[in-house]
Amino acid sequence: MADLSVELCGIKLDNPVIPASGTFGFGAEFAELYDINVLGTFSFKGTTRQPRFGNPTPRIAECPAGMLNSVGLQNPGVEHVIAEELPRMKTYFCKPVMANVSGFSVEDYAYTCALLDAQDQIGWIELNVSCPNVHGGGMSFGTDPEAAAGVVRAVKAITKKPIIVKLSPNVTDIVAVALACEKAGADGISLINTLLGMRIDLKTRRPVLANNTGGLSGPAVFPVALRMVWQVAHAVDIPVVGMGGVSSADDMIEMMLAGATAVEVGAANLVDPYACRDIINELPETMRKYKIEKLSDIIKGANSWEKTL
Amino acid sequence: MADLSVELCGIKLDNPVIPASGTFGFGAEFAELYDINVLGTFSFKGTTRQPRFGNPTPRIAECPAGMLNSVGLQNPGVEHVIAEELPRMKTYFCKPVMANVSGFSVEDYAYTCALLDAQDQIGWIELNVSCPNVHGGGMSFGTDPEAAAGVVRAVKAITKKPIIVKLSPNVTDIVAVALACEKAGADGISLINTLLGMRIDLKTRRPVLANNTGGLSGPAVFPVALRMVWQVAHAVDIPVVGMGGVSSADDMIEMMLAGATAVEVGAANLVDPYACRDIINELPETMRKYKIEKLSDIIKGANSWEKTL
Amino acid sequence: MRDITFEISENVPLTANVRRMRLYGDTADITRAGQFVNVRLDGFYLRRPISVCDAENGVLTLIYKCVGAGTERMSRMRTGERLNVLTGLGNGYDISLSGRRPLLLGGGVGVPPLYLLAKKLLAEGKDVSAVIGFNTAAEVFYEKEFASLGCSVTVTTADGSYGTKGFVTDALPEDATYFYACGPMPMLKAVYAKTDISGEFSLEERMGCGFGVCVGCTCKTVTGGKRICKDGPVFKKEELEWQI
Amino acid sequence: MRDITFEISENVPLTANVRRMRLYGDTADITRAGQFVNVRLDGFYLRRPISVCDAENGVLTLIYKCVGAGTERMSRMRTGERLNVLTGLGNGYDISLSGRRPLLLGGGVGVPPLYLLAKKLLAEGKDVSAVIGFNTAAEVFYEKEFASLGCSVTVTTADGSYGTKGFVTDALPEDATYFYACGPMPMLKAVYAKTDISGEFSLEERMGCGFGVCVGCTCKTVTGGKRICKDGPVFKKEELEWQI
Repeated sequence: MADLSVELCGIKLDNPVIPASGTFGFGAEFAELYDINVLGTFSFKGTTRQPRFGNPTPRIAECPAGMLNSVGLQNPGVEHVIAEELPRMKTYFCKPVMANVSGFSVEDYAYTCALLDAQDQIGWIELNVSCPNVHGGGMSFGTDPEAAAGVVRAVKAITKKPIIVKLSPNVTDIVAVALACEKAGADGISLINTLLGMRIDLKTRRPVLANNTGGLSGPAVFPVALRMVWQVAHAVDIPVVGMGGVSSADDMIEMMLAGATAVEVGAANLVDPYACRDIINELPETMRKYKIEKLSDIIKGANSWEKTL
Repeated sequence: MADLSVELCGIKLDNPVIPASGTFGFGAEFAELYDINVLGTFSFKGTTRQPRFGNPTPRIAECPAGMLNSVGLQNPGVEHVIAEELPRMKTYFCKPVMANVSGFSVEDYAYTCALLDAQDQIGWIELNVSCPNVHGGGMSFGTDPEAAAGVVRAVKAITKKPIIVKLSPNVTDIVAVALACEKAGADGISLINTLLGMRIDLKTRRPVLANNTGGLSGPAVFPVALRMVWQVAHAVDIPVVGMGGVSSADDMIEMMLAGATAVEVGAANLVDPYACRDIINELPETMRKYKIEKLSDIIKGANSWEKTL
Repeated sequence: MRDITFEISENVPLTANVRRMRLYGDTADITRAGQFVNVRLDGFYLRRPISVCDAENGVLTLIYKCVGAGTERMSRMRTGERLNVLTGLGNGYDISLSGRRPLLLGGGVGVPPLYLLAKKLLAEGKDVSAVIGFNTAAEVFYEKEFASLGCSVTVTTADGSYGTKGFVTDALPEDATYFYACGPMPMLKAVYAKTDISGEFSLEERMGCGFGVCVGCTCKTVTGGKRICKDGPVFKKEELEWQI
Repeated sequence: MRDITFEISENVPLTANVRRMRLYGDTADITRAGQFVNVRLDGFYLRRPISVCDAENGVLTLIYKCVGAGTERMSRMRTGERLNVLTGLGNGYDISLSGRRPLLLGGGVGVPPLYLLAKKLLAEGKDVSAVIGFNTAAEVFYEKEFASLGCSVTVTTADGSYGTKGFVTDALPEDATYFYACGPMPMLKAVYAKTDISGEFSLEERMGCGFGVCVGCTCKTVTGGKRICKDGPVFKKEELEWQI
């Protein structure tokens, strides 16, 4: 009998499949389709101190093997999430959930995290220092090791739950950012957020997105994500949550071989609402195929070639 | 009658279609298939001071809507290129060609460029400061504005031909690198080189590439390339050559609307040897479709949305 | 919402670039006019949302315009091929508010969802009028189909080449009790401005998922941001605060 | 090289995961045994190189092993479907050097290209022996086909479940004048080590283009780096300097 369980920052997951923030809402729409308690957990919609309408529309663009989004952290704000969403979530999800938090200042992050840290339902806080679609915030924290570390230090000082920092791939040296976060006390690293991209409408001669640029996700980014997971997992001593274009049980295993302790599934949920359920169902047979008995055995299991030049 | 011509650094191109370095060899294999004088020009195989065998194999991996390569600048060396390849090229290509140059030190670049600058067949020198597949060179110059500028200054000091600097997308701030190159005297910027990526073989549990990582190209990278072309073209006053996943006449026009004066086509040549010829043949009808009379009119022709939030 | 694979039974042109596709499959999830399906197409990552023109007895009718590579691909599909869709998406029109003389206002490919709506309103014994607008005579479709349902149909063309010259707002009947509108934004805003009765608008936007989780298609309403795919696509006139 | 679209006339299993595909189309560019075609498959970016098993009178025969998603996709294609290939790729074997008693050495899916080679050598009146090796009885294919051409065929299986127990190098005939080998690298290296006659090896590598421009499939030879897809896939024993 295949063992799919993994441990993420001291909390056991029945399996490593985690729907990614921004592609799963607060879970209600998916709970209408299947029992989402089959998931390892899920990372809920990125939450900020104040409610946000987000960016103007259009916010979505088609790409080869992927999509762009420029939602811009639309969310009801942390008070509403605690007052409305979390109690409702109790009715359909009984596992520890991952809270995804964004902000525009260190104080924002600290304020929002402090409130969420007090919620029993929440198992981990995923600190999003990498949203590419908001100005004067989000990604700017994630592209500078010191700025990222500053957010982590402030949040760690006032929280007890494991803090997982979600990194931006739009950097020259992602390892430097990851190491700075680890040094600042981060309990885990998740990556990658979206790659900054753009499309232009040939008829209107305008960017497809009203925000001009947006974040690229989907299978197109998988090789870049895998490379960064590999680099970071071989540099830090804290667990790494891999994400970026994962769409199948094979992709999950490839991410874990690269160094991921758990794997988030993002865009795939949008084009196939059953994607995560199906991946979980496929994992045992896929494990048999690759002679894996215990999924946790393969974390960082890929051996590099010696550089022979 | 549609006008496809553009001017790149003072040299007129019949059309903006340029096969990218590393996907077209020195043109001979394609000249057997069609008259490559229909091209605007082409950028020949990246050339270094010394001959190079390149990286160990496997060097190629399949990806969603793209591929990874870790060829590692295999080339016969600049002396051989001048003694053998350029004279042979005269027999099948009669337009100014673009010489792509790489190196491992400022001296390497200067030495190789000086020799090529003396060749009448060569119209432009494309300075590759962004190869992701060689160690202690290539990309390291392209990820630091000052290092890139240093190469450009050294090369400009001893050459007369237009110098186009090919930039790496694996950076936090590509505009800073582009501006540094412009300030150092670059006559043009070409981008993007490949995105650093990786794949792992689930059966062998090793990276597919013997170099472990490689460069991602193909349609998957198009939105990232387009975004960077847009950012750089709106920041510098020298011409920008756009590339990254371009596979159709529509893609060409999208790149030009973003700010490209000419467009390089890379991976598409590998899966369809007639790709560039077909794009050139499709351009007039595509221009009609989008009401374009003169292709050069649409360079940087896309209007951004005002940021309303 | 359900994930269902239909079989194409018809895919024919109605005008130069508007086509009708009929499909066999389970249509049970389509409970209201104005709902849509989200279509999966080979070679494209995102699904394409298409409004439901008709759905009954296991036959789904979609009318779509070839505007890009996706719908272009769809137009080349043949009878017998399979099409995977997420079906039963969106809220749809509320026929309980129609009053005795509901007015259907459609522009271009905004016309199709009004066809199923007309059927449902007529089944309730309502006195239904439809005003459907197009750019020019060559683009007109479904006038006969609406008429044969038993609606009174007025066609407008912007260039006057067929029916009343002008826009649907130039042919509004006097005595309508409630309107249901679907079409391009300029038309909807004109309807918003020129009607003193209440009614409902079906809105469009580029969508990621089509079922409410990516919040890609948010629009402003008097009660804050709403998801066009899940809270809409139909919104009551009173919910919208458009600057005219 | 030419870009040609073939029509599939057969796609049948020979063993559990080895299949034979036959296609109608112009085979004129395949002038030598040991050449290959590069196959375009829906949903995959890179083409898949497949060695030519036979090519004559407009019928192309490919024998391929389902090793990944691409060949998996290929295995599901049906008679009548079209397949776009770049044909006539690679140098192929040089039959002029065979001498009177050429020896064909094939391992697994390295066996197919030797079939066309056998035909060409027999047509030259040569006395052809083939030793073809497999892991186990269930994986053996084409023994009968080689025999009916008129070769003397020896089959080896690693587990001894069929034919001679061991590898092709355990069944080398005494009096061969020249060898032509195709198979996995360990087999080729064993042949390299255990033969004192001259011969040719067909090499494999992951390829980008298949026609020599991406230099993705370079191998070391005594005269420097060579492109397996364009300068090969066939190399003379003397060109290779393998450490044994």
